[in-house]
Amino acid sequence: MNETEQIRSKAKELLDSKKVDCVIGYERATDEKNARPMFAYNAKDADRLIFDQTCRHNLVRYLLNRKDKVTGIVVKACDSRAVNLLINEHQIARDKLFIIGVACPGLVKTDWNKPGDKLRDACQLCQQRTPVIYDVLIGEAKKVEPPADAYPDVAAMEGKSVEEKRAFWEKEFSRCIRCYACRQACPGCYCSECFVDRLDPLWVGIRIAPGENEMWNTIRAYHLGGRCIGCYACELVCPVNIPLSLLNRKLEKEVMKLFKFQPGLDPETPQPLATFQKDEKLGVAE
Amino acid sequence: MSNNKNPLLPHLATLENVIDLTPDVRLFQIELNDADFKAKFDYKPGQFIFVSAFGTGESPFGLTSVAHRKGPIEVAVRKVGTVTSSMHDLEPGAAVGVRGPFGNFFPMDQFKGKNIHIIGGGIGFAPLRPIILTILDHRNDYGDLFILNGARTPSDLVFANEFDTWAAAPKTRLELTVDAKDDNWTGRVALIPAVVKELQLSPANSVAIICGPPIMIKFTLTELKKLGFADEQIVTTLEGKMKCGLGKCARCNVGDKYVCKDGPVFTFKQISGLLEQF
Amino acid sequence: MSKYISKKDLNSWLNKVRDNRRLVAPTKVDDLILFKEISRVEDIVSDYVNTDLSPKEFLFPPTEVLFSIEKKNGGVELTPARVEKETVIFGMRPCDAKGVVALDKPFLEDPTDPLYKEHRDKTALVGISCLKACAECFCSSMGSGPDDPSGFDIMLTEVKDGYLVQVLTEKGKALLPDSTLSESGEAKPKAAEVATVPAKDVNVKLRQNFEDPYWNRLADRCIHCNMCSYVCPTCYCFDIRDYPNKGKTDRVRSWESCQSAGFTKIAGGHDPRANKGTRMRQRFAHKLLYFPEQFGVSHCIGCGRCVKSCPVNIDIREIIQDVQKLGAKGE
Amino acid sequence: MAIEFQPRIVGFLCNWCSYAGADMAGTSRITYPTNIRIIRVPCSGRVDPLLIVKSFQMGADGVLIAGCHPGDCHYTEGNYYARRRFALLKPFLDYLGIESARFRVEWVSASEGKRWSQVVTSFTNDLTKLGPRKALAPEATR
Repeated sequence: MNETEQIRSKAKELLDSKKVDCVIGYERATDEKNARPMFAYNAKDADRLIFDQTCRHNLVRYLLNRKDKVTGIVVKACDSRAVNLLINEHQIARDKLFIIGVACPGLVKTDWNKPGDKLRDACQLCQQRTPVIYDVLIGEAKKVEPPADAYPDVAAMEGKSVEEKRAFWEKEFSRCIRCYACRQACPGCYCSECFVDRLDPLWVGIRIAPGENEMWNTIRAYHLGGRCIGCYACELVCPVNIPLSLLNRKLEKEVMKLFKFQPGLDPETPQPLATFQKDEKLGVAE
Repeated sequence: MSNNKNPLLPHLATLENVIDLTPDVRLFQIELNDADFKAKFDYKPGQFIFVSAFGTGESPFGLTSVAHRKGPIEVAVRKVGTVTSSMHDLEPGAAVGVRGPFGNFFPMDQFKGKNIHIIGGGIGFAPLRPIILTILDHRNDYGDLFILNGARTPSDLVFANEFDTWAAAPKTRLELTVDAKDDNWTGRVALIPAVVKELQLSPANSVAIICGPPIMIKFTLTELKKLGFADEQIVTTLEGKMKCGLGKCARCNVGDKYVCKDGPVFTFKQISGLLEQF
Repeated sequence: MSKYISKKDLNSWLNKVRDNRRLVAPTKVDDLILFKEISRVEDIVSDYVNTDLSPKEFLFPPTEVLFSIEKKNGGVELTPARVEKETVIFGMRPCDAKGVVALDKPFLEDPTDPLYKEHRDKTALVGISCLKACAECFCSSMGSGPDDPSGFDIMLTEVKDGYLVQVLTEKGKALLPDSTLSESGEAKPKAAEVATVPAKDVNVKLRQNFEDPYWNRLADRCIHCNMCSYVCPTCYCFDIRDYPNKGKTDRVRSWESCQSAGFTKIAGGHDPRANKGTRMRQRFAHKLLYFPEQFGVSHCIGCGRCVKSCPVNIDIREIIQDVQKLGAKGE
Repeated sequence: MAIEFQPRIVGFLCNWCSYAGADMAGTSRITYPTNIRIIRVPCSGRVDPLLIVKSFQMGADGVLIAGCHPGDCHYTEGNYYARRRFALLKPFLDYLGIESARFRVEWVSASEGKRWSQVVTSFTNDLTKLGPRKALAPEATR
């Protein structure tokens, strides 16, 4: 039985036994080639559930709208780290979840109506294809030996001169139309009032202009420092293809270097910026 | 409708006077600078204007004065957001912007000869004051006038300085109520819907005009219906997030009606026909 | 016989336009095709079905100063913004021309928005008819068509090494006088095959089933970013706020979307449309019911951009079909 | 005479140590460059990255954060959190094209008036060498 059949039968079992109120998974999109999120409330819906290498959305974000209901959810390896993040931050309760973990075959770089077969850059660098938290595991991932350099793109960026960096980010951020899809797709972005919605003080105005765009993209990335679990949902939804993972992965690399911490591995370890050691040497004001 | 060629460009005006009505509500008296626009500037009870606090933005406020008294334009502003806070910092003599008048208005002609019940909650009472002033200035055109003004605390009752004149007016009855009293309050302590029920207002040849927080409108409506008021006998003025006042920015619609153009005054017959909740 | 212009003459005409006007045309930006101001005519792409974003930003910019406020000798002086440059938008598809016609309705209706009107008067729309359609196009079901010239000042139709030319307005004639055109007996090529999405009385059905739980189910999936309204050629909701700008203050108008959280929140916190399902319904009710009934023109032009860019595939074609089935017996 | 470039520095000083230190520099007549605009904050831990990035966006050439030495914090742990926060922010700003030399964190106690003036002087000199920072133009580019 392949992943799709196993997910369908598990979902029907959960829905028929009323163990969960609904199962969040993937179904075929209207371009007949890619996958899209779906909510199955009964066995009939569950027949539309699928799983393949175009199931790129991080569904964990939807759990934030269903905090009081028991929900079944299909998670890949990176998505499962988001579950740990939200449990660690007391946003969702473990007992309200039935997690259907799927060993991830690696996702393809796909576009609307143009499915690809080449693995996404993220998945090529991914070191961990098995979910870190689940109630049932479907499929079993082959061992992945970590690539020599986990951050080639970040290193390339760090090597640039100040002017080159300035010019690069100015060009990228000037395309931003501030639709905030990156915020809406991210499991870690759930503030009741985002700093861009604050009017008093007006941190970021409503102008869709370079100054405001730079403020938005910089602070959004920084607010995920030590929290971003690397699912690339933000980069995936950006309509103007801003390389947001280049920002997140720089912070990810620095957090690993400074605090030896990878977000989302378990729900107990406190995040780096939420704790400290009295006599640690971090190269600040020494 | 606004009669200058650029509908989003405000008319310059000067803040003549600022009167504190309650700890967080101020009455702003505004005079338009341009003489002939001022002469042509006519408005009816229920209409609203956009006031600009230059440097912060502009917001819609119900007009609380009446045109026929030829006095300054008056709006009562509660300090809740950025624009209202900037307005509260303004001193008399400051320059402000005015756009409008916008929206439809209370059908005063249809009210003629009828008993009028005015029920206002908190700052919601401000857009109803023009009805009172119009009735008092043309007393014989209208039947009995019943005014119920409610607020959270006694110091939150707006236009307290005019209660005596209203109470003393012919065929006029003024009732006040608060949610919570303070030490020297001797009057009624009850929610507005409860007062409406207690006073058994009669729907005969009557109209009821309600304005206030949506929750108050909802429960007062049920009480009035129980007393026999028909939907077309109940009138209210709705609030919506507005940015233009011209039906252009598509933000204040309730179903297929724009609060700024098709309202803000609606009878409940119209509201029950609306597609969406307000 | 119809008017004709060779590719060579067209290029020299475009160079002339670029010299004394702002020329905007589709060009490649990384792997996107966007309308951009053109400095070199060679950068204009020709092998594209449609651009990723619509030309709306050149008539109703994402951010625009309405007027500036200056404190002067005790008083305040307001200086409305003006549109200086003439612009030619080249390479538009017929559906985007319908988009501009729909955008004209709210802004040019009395009282006219003068800034939009100036953009409109000073911009010429030059389109190219569609010989190829993408899978998401459904313009012919929404009152437009792959070779429908209405809304353009000039429309070109590609033939062997040149274009058939239809000059439709005075503005078009002034831009491209007949003298520069020649005659051609070339037959008009067959327009693109476009998928159809039957949308008859979708507004009536929507009104009848307004409280149907369909919208809440649909909103489950939606992540409520503002993308559909920003890529849509006809969405026109906006926000207005003041900004300090070197001693003066600018009153700025920016795009806003009915999907953003605080869109209808009023002072004091009341928000009539806080529920996600109602926000979802507002988008499609405005597109398929309110606007057509208010302005008599479809507010969806079938360009398929929201279908392509929605991260969770909220597909307006699927919704039009679902809405028509709402309330059907045995559903 | 070409106007010599004067860097604009925004300084966030913690009220208990650094602000008192700067005060002491004043009372003991120790001079230091006036390029710094001092903003008093309760603790270095109060300084939100938003404040720093906003300062750069509004045209600051350099941002200085001064707080109590680790262990002296009036709120016992404010500067510990701040230390981690800025340790992560510094390389990130550099990555975005804001040279890390433009963002300095110093621990200055209430008695180190002299040291405070040296910090400001050296920071001003570094920034003068670095030259002005081209903040992105706020108005629309479309």
